[in-house]
Amino acid sequence: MPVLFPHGVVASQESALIVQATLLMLIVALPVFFLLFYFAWRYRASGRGRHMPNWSHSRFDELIWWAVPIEIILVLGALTWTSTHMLDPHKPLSPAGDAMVVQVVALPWKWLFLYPQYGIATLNFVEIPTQTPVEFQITADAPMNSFWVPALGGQIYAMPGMINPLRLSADSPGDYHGVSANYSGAGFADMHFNLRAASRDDFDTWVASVRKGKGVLSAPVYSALRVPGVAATVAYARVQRGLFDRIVGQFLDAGSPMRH
Amino acid sequence: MNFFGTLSIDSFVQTSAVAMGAQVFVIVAATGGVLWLIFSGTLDWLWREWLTSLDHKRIGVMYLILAGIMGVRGLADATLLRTQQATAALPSSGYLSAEHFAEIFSAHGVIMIFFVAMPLIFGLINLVIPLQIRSRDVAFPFLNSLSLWLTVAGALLVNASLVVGQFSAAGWLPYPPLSELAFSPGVGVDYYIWALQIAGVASLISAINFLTTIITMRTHGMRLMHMPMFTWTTLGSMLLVLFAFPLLTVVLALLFFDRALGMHFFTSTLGGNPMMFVNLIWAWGHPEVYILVLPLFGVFSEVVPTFSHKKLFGYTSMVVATMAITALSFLVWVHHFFTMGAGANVNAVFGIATMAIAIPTGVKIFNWLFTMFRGRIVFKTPMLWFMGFVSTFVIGGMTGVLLSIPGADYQLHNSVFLVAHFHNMIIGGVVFGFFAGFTYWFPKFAGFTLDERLGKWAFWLWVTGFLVAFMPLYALGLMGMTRRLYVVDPSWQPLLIVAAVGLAIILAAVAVQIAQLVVSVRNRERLHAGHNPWGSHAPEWAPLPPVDRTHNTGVAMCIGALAFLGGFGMVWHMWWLAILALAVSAVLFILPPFKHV
Amino acid sequence: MSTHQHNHSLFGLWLYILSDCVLFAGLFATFAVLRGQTFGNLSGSDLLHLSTLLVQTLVLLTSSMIIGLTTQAKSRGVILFGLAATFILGLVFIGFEIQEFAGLVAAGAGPGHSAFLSSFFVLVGTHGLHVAVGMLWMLILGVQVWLHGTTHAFSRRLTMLALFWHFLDIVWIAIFSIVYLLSTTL
Amino acid sequence: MKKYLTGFVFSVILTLLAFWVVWVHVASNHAYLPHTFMLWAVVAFALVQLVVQLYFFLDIRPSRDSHTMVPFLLALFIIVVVVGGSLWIMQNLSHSQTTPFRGTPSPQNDLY
Repeated sequence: MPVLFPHGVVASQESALIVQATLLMLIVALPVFFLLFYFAWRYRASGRGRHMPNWSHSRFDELIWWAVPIEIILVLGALTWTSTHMLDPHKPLSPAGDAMVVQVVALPWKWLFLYPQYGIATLNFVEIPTQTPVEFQITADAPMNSFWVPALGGQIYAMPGMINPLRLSADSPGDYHGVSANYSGAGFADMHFNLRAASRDDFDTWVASVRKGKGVLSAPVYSALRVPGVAATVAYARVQRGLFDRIVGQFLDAGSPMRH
Repeated sequence: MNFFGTLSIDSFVQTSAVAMGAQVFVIVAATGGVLWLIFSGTLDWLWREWLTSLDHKRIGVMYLILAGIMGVRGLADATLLRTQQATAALPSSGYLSAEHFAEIFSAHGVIMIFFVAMPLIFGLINLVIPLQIRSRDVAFPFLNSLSLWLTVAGALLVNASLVVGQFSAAGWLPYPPLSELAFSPGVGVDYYIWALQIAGVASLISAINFLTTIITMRTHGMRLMHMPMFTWTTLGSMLLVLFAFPLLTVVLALLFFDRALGMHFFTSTLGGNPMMFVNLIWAWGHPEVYILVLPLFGVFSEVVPTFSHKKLFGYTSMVVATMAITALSFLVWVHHFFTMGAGANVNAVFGIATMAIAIPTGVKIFNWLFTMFRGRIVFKTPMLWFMGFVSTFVIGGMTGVLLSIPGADYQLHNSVFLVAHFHNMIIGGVVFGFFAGFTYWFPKFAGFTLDERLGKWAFWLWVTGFLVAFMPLYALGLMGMTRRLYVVDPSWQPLLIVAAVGLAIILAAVAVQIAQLVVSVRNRERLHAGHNPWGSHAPEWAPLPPVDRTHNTGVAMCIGALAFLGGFGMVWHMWWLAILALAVSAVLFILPPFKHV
Repeated sequence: MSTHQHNHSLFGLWLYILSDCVLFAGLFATFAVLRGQTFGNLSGSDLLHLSTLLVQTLVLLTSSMIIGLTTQAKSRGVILFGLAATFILGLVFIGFEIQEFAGLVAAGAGPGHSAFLSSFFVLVGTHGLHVAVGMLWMLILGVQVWLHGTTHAFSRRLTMLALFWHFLDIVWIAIFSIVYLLSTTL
Repeated sequence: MKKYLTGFVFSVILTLLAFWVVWVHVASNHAYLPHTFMLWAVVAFALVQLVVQLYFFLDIRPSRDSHTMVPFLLALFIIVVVVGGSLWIMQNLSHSQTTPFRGTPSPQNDLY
């Protein structure tokens, strides 16, 4: 259960939130269960419970069950407000701004990862260093998808013409399952990838080995990727300059004042 | 300009064996049914007594029959989905193709919401509301019949897609750009649009009808604060229909303009904004959930006092809670797309608003519990359904609150945890509530009660089946399984097999319910019930003066048939057919006032 | 028909109109979101022709007043005259709109050319369609009063039509202000 | 009779005022009247005219029966929520997601 037993700081906070909220709700839910079955047993027709057919309102009692849920929701609401701001996927994990950037493109039906700081790219798998905040900049050249690595933290939608940032970080080395969570057509079920978190040294070695490779992500290669279909994993040693910007920009209006 | 639009002989060709089977089944069942009607001589009786009837009770029954038939279709779809997922653990890919699987899950959702759940509540409302407020009929009997037949037309369009062309494969709410022409070039999404557009208009007309009925036709002396709870919750639900369905109409129309007229509302090109679709459709979609569940809350407020032999506890609180839910349900729609990337303020505000709905809902539950307190509870099946409802609904409510916390939702959204949650609410709330109401009010209309023993069997099977089918999905969601997968990871297979067994138990429950109906009808002498078998004090149980027969008209059914043809014309771009159907319907609609000025 | 029926229909229509307001709200929201997405084609300020718009607005406003006055009239002749006048003004209004739309399409600025144009055509067009339906209703009522004179049922229907027509004028206030006049602030 | 004429006269005046403001603005080549002033003026005139027509043409006034007023107020509430909510949400969505090349020329795609 990667959601409840996570491997990343964001996912850990999210799972703690799930547990906290569940415990809070049990304050109301358990009495409901208890009262339901207790009353059902106690006041069954053949039972000995008192019968008061016309007892139909009590201002005091009603006040209690308006007040108790209101208070719990107030607490949950406060928890929601703070946790939503804390877990805002757009918020940098570390204030220094030293995050590693991975640009993600959801394609029909594959995931393309570009590493602008290293000039390399990968298809259908991604590698990141552990203990490092990573900023995924997510877009799509396809119908809406959702980028989700349950072990590291919550998802965000991948949409054409938008860059949706998602900040994650991995605690320990390992292979984590990543998927698209939003249905995007026939090949959707195949739209998953492996995220490998490696120690800084292993990661650097990996980058160097990719750079030694031959594959180049040029415009024609990218065009071929846009054709709907499933693909294997590929590593590209070089990437055509400005590719990501143009992938996003193709959907935007150059002259429109709405563009930010 | 082609006479048949985009329709050609190829449109009838289905690609897979399962799809072909469905096609043949629909054709055989439809022709068989029609032939049987003609040759058994029942057609005339059916036409006179039922199809043309404007009597709210008969219209109610016909809604329930429609829901029953479509329910079988929806369950068949569910069976295909569950068996596919249980068998398609990689490297096996099951027996359904990805496209076909997508069509089935789309159809399952659409059918269950629009053509099962909605007709179920409209059926109950039709049967009970006029009796509860003790009026002769609804305010506009003709429009009532029209609503029914438009709903039927929508349902037929969905089924027509089994025979000609295919249904939408973009989910029950077809998010663009996937649902745009570029990615869904077939007619599937168009079938979806027109089936819902027609059924949506029907719902809107019904809402106007019942609101007018409840507001202006209550019996002398029944003030608002004297209305039975079912009438109150229906009032809330119909207000939601009135104000939410226009948004569905808008969003579907805009999607159709994109697809058919090359406009750019939700395309990703030329400035269209797919997120606006998501925003607008959920502004309808969230109230829709409460449209479905509110009337059933009303049912429980009738059932619990009756079987506890006690007055409903906290009537005023109940009314306040109902109206609070009605208003709040319009303030929460963003929780369906927290993960689309809005800022923390937007997400937090809508998350907190969502949780706030738990307050009036919780109050309702406590009021029901304290109606049981110091009562004399008799556990007839309607009361059992109530027990089942509270037990399951509380679980669903808790998972719902979890999903409404954006931080948690990032991890739960679009997983099968979400699927488990909404089935939890719809089955535990709407379906169980309907069964409670159906069993409770059945003797009022049939003159005899339903068989208790089989009813209890059905209840236990349903509850067990529900738990076995959906609890595993909560766990699978936490394991990272997303919804709508036609092939699955092998590690998920054991729990998916359990879920499939759960569905089998539910199917057994449905079989028992059908048997219950048959057995009860056969034993109706023994099950004969007086005019008030449960000893209820609610107004609908008091004997009514005999109603003078309302006059019949086939016009509504004709307009329904024309709506089907018009929708079919729209789907296949046979514009002449659509225009003709609209024009003839307009004439049919306009003419009657000329007759009795 | 009893006064009871009167209340039903009028109340039912009132509910329908309120529901229709929400429909327009959806279209306005869409327009507001998409109005900057012009993609090099015409923008809102290009569509603003103050004099035509003013004439169009005053025509619809006048027609709204006339139909209101018509509901107060008793004689068949006056009612027929009122209906005819409203109808003609509605026709003039629709005429302006068709002329505008046709001009835009001819100039290569049809509804398929940008998200802004899509939302403009559909919002304004939906209002125009409502006006057309109102005119059809007027035509029907005109025939009825011509054939049967003023009955109780007729005056109920006339009141309902007037209510509908006033509603269309109110929607138009929002359209000329938001869609047209405010386009200069973009 | 009188209420229609009063409503009409008021509406005409309000319409003319709104047009006049815009006309001054446009004719002066956007020199006269600042944008924001014009925006609020047009909105204000529209709102007042809305109230005028509701009052004089549709007879919507606080003293009306609750059957008419309650659904009306509910509709008003929902319109505000749907339009306001949609604008807030959509604005927020496009602001919190960045798009590249601020100010750079059009990426006319030489990509494919």
